[in-house]
Amino acid sequence: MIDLLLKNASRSGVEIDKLFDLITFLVGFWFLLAEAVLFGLVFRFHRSRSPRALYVSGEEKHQKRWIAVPHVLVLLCDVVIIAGTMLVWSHVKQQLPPADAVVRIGSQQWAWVFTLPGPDGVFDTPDDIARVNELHVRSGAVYHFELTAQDVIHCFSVPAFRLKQDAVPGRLIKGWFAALEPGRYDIQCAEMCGIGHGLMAASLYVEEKEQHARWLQENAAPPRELVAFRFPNP
Amino acid sequence: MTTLTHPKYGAIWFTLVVLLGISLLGPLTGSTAFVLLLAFGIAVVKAGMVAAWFMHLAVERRLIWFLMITALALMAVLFFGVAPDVMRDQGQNWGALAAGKN
Amino acid sequence: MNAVTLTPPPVTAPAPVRGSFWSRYVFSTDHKVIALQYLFTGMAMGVLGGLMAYVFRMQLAYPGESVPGFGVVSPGKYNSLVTLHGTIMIFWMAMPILIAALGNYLIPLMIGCDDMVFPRLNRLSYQIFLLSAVVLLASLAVPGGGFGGAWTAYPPLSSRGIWNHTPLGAPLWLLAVALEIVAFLMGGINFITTLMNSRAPGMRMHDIPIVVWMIVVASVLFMGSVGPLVAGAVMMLMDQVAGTAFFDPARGGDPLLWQHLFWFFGHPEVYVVLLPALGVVAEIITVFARKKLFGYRTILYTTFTTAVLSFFVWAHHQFVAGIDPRMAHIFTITTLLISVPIAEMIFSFIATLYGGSITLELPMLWALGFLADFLLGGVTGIYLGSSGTDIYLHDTYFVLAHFHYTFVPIAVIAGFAAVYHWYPKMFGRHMNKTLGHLHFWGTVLPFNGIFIPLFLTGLAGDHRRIYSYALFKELARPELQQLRVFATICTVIMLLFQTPFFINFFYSMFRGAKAADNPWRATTLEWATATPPPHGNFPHEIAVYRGPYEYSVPGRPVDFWPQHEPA
Amino acid sequence: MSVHAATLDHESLACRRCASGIPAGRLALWWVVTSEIVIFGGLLASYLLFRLRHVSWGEEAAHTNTLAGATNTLVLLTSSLFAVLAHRCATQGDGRGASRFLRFTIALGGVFLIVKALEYTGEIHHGYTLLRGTFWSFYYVATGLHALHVVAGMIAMAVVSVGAGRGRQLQRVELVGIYWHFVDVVWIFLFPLFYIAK
Repeated sequence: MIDLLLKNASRSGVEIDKLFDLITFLVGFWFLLAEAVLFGLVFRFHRSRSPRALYVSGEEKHQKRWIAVPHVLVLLCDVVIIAGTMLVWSHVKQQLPPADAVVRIGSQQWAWVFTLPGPDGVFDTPDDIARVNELHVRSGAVYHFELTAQDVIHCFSVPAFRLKQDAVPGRLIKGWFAALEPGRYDIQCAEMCGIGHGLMAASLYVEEKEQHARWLQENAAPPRELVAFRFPNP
Repeated sequence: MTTLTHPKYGAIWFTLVVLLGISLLGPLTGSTAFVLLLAFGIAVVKAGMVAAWFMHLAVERRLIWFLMITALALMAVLFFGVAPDVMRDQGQNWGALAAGKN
Repeated sequence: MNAVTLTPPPVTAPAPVRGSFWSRYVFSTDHKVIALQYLFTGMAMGVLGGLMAYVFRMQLAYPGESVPGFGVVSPGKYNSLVTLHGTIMIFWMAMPILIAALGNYLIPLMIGCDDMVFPRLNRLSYQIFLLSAVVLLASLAVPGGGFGGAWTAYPPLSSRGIWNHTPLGAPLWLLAVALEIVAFLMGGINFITTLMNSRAPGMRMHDIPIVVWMIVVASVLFMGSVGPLVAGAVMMLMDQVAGTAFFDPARGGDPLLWQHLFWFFGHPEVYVVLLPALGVVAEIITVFARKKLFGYRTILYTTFTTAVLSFFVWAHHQFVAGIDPRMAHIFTITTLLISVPIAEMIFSFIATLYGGSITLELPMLWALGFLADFLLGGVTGIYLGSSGTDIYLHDTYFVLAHFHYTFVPIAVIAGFAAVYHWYPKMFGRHMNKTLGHLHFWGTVLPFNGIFIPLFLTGLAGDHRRIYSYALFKELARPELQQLRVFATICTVIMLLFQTPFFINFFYSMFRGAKAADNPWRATTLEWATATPPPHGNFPHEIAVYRGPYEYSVPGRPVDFWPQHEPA
Repeated sequence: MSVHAATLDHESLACRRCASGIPAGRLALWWVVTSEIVIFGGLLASYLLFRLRHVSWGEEAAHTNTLAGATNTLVLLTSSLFAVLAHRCATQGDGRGASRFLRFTIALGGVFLIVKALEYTGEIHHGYTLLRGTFWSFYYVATGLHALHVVAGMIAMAVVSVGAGRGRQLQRVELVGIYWHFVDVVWIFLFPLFYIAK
C-alpha cells in the first residue's frame, strides 16, 4: 500500500510493507465497523425516530457480551499483529544477514559522511573512500552499516528502503540494508538536530555490480578536504 | 486528629543510631559485597522504621501504604526499562564508543 | 428544550457580588473563578499555538516566501515555532483546559461540595501556571530566539548552547515547563484530595460522574509519571547553565537517559489529557441520548487498566532511537495491549447510543465528532506501536497526523464540547446556535482536510520538523506539494472558523438567551444549583441518592432522575 | 451562601468532610510525598544506572567525606526524633512544647546545612567540583536537591512553630513532621549511595 506513494527499493522494505498491509486490513475493518455503527446508531436513534430512550445499564451479562466479544476479537487481532511485527522487527533490526560489504556512516551538524573500505575491502587503509552526503552501493548486496554521530543525535533514514535508525553520539549502532534495484534515493535526517536539520539531505546511489566496481576504482583516493573528519574508533 | 498511641520514640531513635553505627563498621570487614549488602539493607530497615513509626505509616490507612509501594514500584519499572540502555556498554547490535574521562 | 425544569431544584437567588474587581476575578479563591482563569489562559495560548501552526504551515506550502503577518521563516525560527507549538498545545492548552479548567470547575460542583479543600493552594497553582506561561513567552524574546529542539528536547542538542544556538531560550523553555509541572502537581494534589475526602453524603465510588473520575485518575497518572522528568529537567538545566555532562556522551553522560525519563512521563501524559476528554464525552452523550452510560463499571475499570498499562509502554517512542532492539518486543506487546481497554471504552460509548433518543444539540455534535475522529487517531496508533512498521513511520508526518488525530479531538473538539455543554452553567446564558453550527462544521471538516493529506505525505516519506523539502528529490514531487498546500489551506480555514466561536463566546456572555438552572435536563449535581453558581455553590448541603446517569428510568414521569433527588 | 462565604477558607464544607478517613491535610501531604518519591526516585535511579555501568566511579566515591555524611545522618535522625516529639506534644494539646521541639528540629536542620557546607567546601578545595565528572555532578545535584528540601522544611517548620506556640493549627505539626521524616528517609538512602558504596 505504501508502494503507491513511494516505491519500495530494499529487501527489508518488502516485509515492512506487507506488515503495513496486514495492519491496515485488521484495523481498517474495526475502524470502518466502529464508524458505521456509530453513525448508524446516531441515525437510527435520533429523537425523530426514537422518541423515548431505553433504560440499559450495560451491567448485565447479556449486555456485557456486546463489549466482551469485540474485546476478545480485538485482543486476537492484537496477537496477530504482535506476531507479525516481532517477526519483521527481528529480521530488520536484530538478525543481520551475512554482509557483502560494510559502510561506516558518520553524522554531524549538518552533513553525512559515508566511508566505504575501497577496492581492498578493508577499513583504515589509504584507499578508503569517504564521501560527504553521497553514498554509493551495489545493487543486491547486503550492506552492514556502522552508524554514529559526532555531536548531537541524528537519524539515518532512507524512506525508499523503509530504513530508519537514530545515530547517537557515544554509541555505534549496527544495522543492514540491501538494495533491490539501481537508482538514486533520498537520505534524510529524521531527528531534530538543530537549525540545519532541513539541510541534511544526502543521496544514495544504487549501482549495478560493474558500475559500482568502476566507481570504487575511480574514487579510491580520499578527497583532501575530508581527511579532517574524525571517525571515532569503536 | 485521630487518637494515636505514641510508641517509645526514644528507643526507636536509639535503634536507628545503632544501625547507623553498624553500617559504618561495614567497611572494616573489607568485603565489598558485604559492605554494600549491609549498607543498603540497613538503609531499607532504617527508612522502614522512620516511615512506620515516625511517619506513623504503621497505623495509617492501608491506602497510604499502597500509594508508597506503587510509587516505588513505578521507579523499579523505570529502572529496569532503562537499564538495558543506560546501564550497559554493549547490547545487541550496538556498543558504546570510548568516551572522554569517566 | 431550553428552560424546561420539571423538578425545580432548591435554589436561592444568586448571591450579591461583593468585593472589588481584583478580589472577585483575579485573586479569588473560588474554584469556578480559577477554572475560568485557566480556561481563558488556555484559550489564549491555544490561539497563539494555532497562529504558530499557521506560520509554519505557510512556510511548508510556500517555502521561502514571506508569510503574511510574520515575514520570512528562517530555519531557526521554523524550529522554534514547531517546538513552541508542540509545547504550548500540550502544556499550555490541553492541560489547562481539560484538567485544570474542567477539574476546577466540575469537581467541587459534581461531588456536591462548596470548593476545593485547599482554595488558596488552588489560587497559587494558577498563579504559578500563569508565571510559567509568561516565562515561556519571554523565552521567545531573548537573544538567540526561542528554543528549537522540538518539544521532546532530546539532548545533547538541547543541553548545550553550542549546538542548539539558543543559549537563553533553551533554559527558559525548560524552566517554563518545570514551573508548569509544579503548578499541575499542586493542582493535582488538590483535585485528588478533594475527591477522596469531600464527596457529598451518600456519594459512593460508583456514584461519581465519569468525568470526575477521569480527571482525578489523570492527575494521579501525571503525578506518578512526572517525577523522573522533573529529575531529568534538573539534570538538563545543570547541563545547560552549569556545564555538567549528564546527557553528553563525550564526557560520560548518556543521551538516551533523557529520552527514557522524558517518555516515561510523555506517554502517560497522552492519557493525562485523553482521559478527561473521554470523561467529557461520557457526560455529554448520556445527556443528549437520554441514556444511562453503558457499563459504568466497565468504563471505570478500563480507565484504571489504561492508566496502569500506560506506565509500561513508553519506549515505543524510541524504537529506532538506538535502544537495544530486544526491548522493542516487550514494548510492542504492552503498547498493543493498551488498545484493548481503550477500544473497550470506545465501544461502551458507542453502545450507550443504542436505544437512545438522540438530539443533536451543539455539545452532542462535538462529542460525536470526537468519537468519529478519535477512532482514526486510535487505530493509526497501532501502526506506530508495532515496532515493525514504526521503523518506516517513525518521525514522519504519519506520526504527526496520528497524534493530531488524537490530540485535536482531545484538546480542541472535546474542549469545545465541554465549553458548549457547561457554558450555560458558567455564565448563565446560552450560546448562539447558528454561530455554533458554523463553528462546528468550520472546525471539524477542515481538521480532516488538514490531516488526511498529511497521513499520505507521511506514507510518502515526509519527515517532521523539516522546514523545506526542496533538497529532497523524492519529497519535492509536485503531487506531494499539492497535498501540503491543501493541508495549509485547510489550516487557515480552520483557524478562521474559530472567529465565530470567539464572537459567540463573548457576545453570549452578555447578550445570550438566559439559561435555566438545568437547561439540558441532566442528572449530575452541578445542575442542581443556581446558574451561574454562587461562591459556595449550593444553598444548603446536598446529598446523593443514586448514580450519575439515571436517564429514562422506566416508570418515572420525566426522563431524568437527578442524583440529589430523594427517591 | 453567605454562611459559607464568611467561613470558606478554614471551615468550608470541603474541609469538614472526611470520606477517606484521613484528614485532608495529611492525605494531601501523603500525595506530596508520593510525588517527591518519584522525583528523587527518578534522580537516584539515573544515578544508580550510571554507577552500575561505570565501575570507576567507586574511586571517585572514595573521596566523599564519610564522616560528614555519617554526622549528618545522625543529625537528621535526631531532628526526626524531635519532629515526632513535637507531634506528640501537639496531640496532647501542648502547643508550646510542640513549638519548642520544632525549634530544636530547625536548629538541627541548620547544623545539617553547616556540616554540608563545610563538606562541600572541603571537596571543592580538593578539586572535586561539580564539573570534575558525572559522578560529582550527581553528587552535588542529589545532595543539593536534598539540601533544598531541608531548607524548605525548615521554613515550613518555622511558620508552623510560630502558630503552634500560640496554640493554633496544631494539626500542622504532624504534617510538617511527615514532610521532614520524608526528607530524612531520602538522606538515609543518599548516605549509602554516595558515602558508603566505594
